[in-house]
Amino acid sequence: MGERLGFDHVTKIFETPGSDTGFVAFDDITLEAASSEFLAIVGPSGCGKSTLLKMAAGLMPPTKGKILLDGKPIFDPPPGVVYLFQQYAKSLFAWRTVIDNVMFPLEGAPRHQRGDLREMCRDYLKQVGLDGFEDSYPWQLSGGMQQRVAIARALAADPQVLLLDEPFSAVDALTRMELQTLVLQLWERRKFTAILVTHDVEEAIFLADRVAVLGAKPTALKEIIEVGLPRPRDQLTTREDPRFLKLRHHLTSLLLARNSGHVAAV
Amino acid sequence: MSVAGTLEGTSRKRTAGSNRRRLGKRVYGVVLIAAILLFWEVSSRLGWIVSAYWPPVSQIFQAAIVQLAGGDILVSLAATLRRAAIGFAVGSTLGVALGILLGRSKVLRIALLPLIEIVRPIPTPAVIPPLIMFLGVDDALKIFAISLATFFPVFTNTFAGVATVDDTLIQTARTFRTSWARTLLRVILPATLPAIAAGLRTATSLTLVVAVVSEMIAGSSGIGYYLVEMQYALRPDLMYAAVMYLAITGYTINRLFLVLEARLIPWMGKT
Amino acid sequence: MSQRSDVYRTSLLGLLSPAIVLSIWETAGLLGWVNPILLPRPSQIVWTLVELVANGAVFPPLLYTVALFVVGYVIASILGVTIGVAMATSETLYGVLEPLVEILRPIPKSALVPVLFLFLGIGKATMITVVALAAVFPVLISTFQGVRGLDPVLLDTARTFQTSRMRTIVSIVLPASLPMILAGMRVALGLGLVLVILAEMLAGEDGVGFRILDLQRAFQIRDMFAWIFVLVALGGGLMMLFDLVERRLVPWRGKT
Amino acid sequence: MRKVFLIGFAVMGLFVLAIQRATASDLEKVRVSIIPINDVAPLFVAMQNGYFRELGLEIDTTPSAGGAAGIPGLIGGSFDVVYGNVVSVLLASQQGLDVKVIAPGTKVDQRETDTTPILVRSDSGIKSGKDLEGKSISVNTRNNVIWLYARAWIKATGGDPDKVTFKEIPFPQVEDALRQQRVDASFLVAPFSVISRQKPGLTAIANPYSDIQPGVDVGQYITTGKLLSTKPETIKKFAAGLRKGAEWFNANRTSDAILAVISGYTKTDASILKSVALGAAPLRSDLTQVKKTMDLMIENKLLTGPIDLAKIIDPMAL
Repeated sequence: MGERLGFDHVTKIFETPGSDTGFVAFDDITLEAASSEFLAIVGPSGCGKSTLLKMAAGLMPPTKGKILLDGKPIFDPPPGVVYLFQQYAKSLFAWRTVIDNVMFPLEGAPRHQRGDLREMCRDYLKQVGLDGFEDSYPWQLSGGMQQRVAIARALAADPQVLLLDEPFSAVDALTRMELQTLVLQLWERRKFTAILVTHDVEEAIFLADRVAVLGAKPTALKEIIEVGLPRPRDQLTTREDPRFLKLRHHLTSLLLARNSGHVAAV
Repeated sequence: MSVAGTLEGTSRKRTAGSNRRRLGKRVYGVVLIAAILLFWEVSSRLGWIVSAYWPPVSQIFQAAIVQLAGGDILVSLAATLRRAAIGFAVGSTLGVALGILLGRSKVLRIALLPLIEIVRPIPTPAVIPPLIMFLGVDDALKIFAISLATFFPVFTNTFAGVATVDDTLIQTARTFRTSWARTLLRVILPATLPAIAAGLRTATSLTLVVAVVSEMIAGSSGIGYYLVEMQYALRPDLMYAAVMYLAITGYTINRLFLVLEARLIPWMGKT
Repeated sequence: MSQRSDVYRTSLLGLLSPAIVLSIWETAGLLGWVNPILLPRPSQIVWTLVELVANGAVFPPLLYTVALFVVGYVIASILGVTIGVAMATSETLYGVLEPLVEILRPIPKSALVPVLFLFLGIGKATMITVVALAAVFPVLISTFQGVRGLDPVLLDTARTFQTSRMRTIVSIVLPASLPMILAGMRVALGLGLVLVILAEMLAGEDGVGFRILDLQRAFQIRDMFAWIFVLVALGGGLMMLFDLVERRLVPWRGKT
Repeated sequence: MRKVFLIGFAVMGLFVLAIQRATASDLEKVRVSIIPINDVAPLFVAMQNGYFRELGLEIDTTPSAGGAAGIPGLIGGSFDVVYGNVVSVLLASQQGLDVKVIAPGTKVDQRETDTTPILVRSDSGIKSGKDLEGKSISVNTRNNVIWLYARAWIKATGGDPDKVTFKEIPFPQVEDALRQQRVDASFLVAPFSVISRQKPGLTAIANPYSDIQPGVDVGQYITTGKLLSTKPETIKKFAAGLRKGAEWFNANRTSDAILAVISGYTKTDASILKSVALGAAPLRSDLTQVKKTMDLMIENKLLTGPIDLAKIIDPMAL
């Protein structure tokens, strides 16, 4: 079971040279992903979605407020929280083979377990469809395949919480759909808590249980909607569901800052 | 790949706060150096190290200051710098020219690259003894040796830099019906500049090394010869003082280079 | 470096220009255009070289030089990488070491050769120190720049897996900055060779540099050229070895 | 980038211009390579007393530490005249280089002014070449005149030179090397030999030049046969000026004026120089002495066979 991850009145201010007040990235955000929930956060470009996720991963401390993992505040990257970077190419270790990249989180384990763990990693690679590429180097793979390696590596870390930072924004449209399906399947199987940050409204609706919408600067939480689409979801039928279309209309107009009347009905 | 850069150059984008913190930390470094110098002074004064070649630091500083008022060190240094400057100019001009030409022309590449690759690994001191017999021991020899040492890093970097110039750039130029020569001068050369600058910077330090080397082996003037001369004249204080001035020179040149680089190639490291 | 490979693919053509130069040289010698004492013909030099190799006389000085160089170079590489990483990852160590490094680095290391002779006397220790001093700074600087220039994503990745500081350095920082470290080591290779030859010339007991100057003093020009050829082979061999090692260690070079 | 060069060179150029002095005269220039040691004092005396100027010559001396660049530089055309040692001249000649001795340079013919001893640690017990077998001796360069006479001395005192290790150590480092026991004996020249002996612990056990071959011609002034035939007058004038210098030197070699001259070009403190006795400068080369050296070289396999000395030593030197 995934762990709860919450933002408790989080404010982030960046120091800027020549300014006393600094730049306020977020002001007083409170938001929680329930255990094993798939939460999506959407917002316009530049609203600092990644910063929010980095704080959740413990890579960056909030200026005010707390990040709570199962109710306990975190300061450093906690075990069980795994971050899937947008720049997959940079987060993979170019000097390691695919299997060794996946093995990375497990290398703290005692030596005699390594063999079993390696087998496990092969299995993860199979799960993400990278059978037979174990001994390739990341740079020998396509972008989509590289991100699959990163996903397999995330699985190897046995995530309680998986943080997805626009993980599919750098691949082509078809690959993107395949990867979305893959992540959904893995999520359904492993039941970790997933927090996805994206600017793609359709992706958010397709994957998430709830979608949190961030507003313009200084970024604050605008609205949280329940998706409520049936699972398992399918790239064709789910996207044709009238509710999907309605949500898409609503979220898109929110992000474009247009007012649309019939939102409240949803 | 600017291997010869400074330490500080890398961290230029630090914020004011961390700079201040860093300055504070650097105090320890200065203290460390002061301690080393003090140890040197004391070890010599109290005779912990007995050698005619271990003068107290104060004596070296004194010699260095006396030299400012008039002495051989600055004259020697000027002679060395003049040769280094000419050799650097010749070597780097050839390096850039050949690097670009060979980078763009397959015919020239096939004709000249193997030759260059054969000559490249020779350590410069080795060519000085035979060259003495052809060029004598005067400027011709030293400038030749310095040019040779300057040429290779500049050439190699330019050549590699030209290879990475995106074809899109060249095709863009072609769509504007730009001539070959103009493309070379206005598109390829500027696009290669950061690589050239990196080569030049590696070359600057080599240039001084080889200038000193050539003066040591085939010496008659210049700071390299001066060092050997003082070794024979039993004047270690002047020798250390000369090394000190050389260090200052090397530091100044490197600084100057960085400033010019930042001025003239503002897009360095941005692409 | 893809441009270089097309030259070697057409290797026969690649041999053309050296062959032309050598034949001009040979002809000039045969026709007496140059003083044969000052510039022996390449065939004569090669013959002398063959003799040197055949009777084994080439090996002791060559091994001597190589040994001095390798020891100094290895010491410099280890020191350079260690100090470079230390300075790049610890603000305190940076503060302590930066002024010292900035003072020592700009000294042309050749100028230190006579000083070190006075200081350490003449012998292997001095030669090794000379090489190490010359080679350490390029390695140090580029290691520092490599580590400082690492992508934050890489380090964040390691942090999200709760990787310890030591393990981050060993399994992330070092391999990721390896291309830069090797770039520095490449510069150091050339510099180290220059310095070992210089030191041998100024006060050698043996070695290739010593031989070259010794033979010049005895006016045995043909043998001197043969030894210079040996040195060309040594320099070229070391560079090729370096390329080979680099390709093995950094197969991803230029691919990311 | 062009600007980088321009600015850089402008700065360097100004610096250089500020320091360089222009020299111009209508005297004929003779470029001489010297070794900055006591032995070339007559040349500097002749320069300072204006002997060369009277003959219409201007002497441009180029010091070379150890003299390694001398003869090669002569061949390369950088010099018109080179001060070199007898062994180098014979070696160059054997290899077919066209060298000619035009004036004598240094001769060791009085034991009391022979400042080139073999030094050992006083407690080492080494007294003869026999004692040195299995031990080491330092010379500044192998295969030169010092090396040759060190070998000859070892042989003459009952040792086998092939059983002694010869190490190359530059003169300034010899004292430290001896005291630190990195070498057992050293063949050393002035002023280093004198300075080293002023402190306790080191003893001179021999003066190989005086012991083996009293009156040995150690150094000569050399030019090329080509120059000798194209500019015979110039070379003759040089030799004449130099001889006048040597004569003045011999008349005044105990005066302080000489010390000032030597201190001027060696950059060594006059106080150090004062303790070094100066031998008389030779006025002519001695063929029989050179022949003896040649025989020694043949014996030690530096030469493959005898050389026609008449061809190397120009009559003007005799």
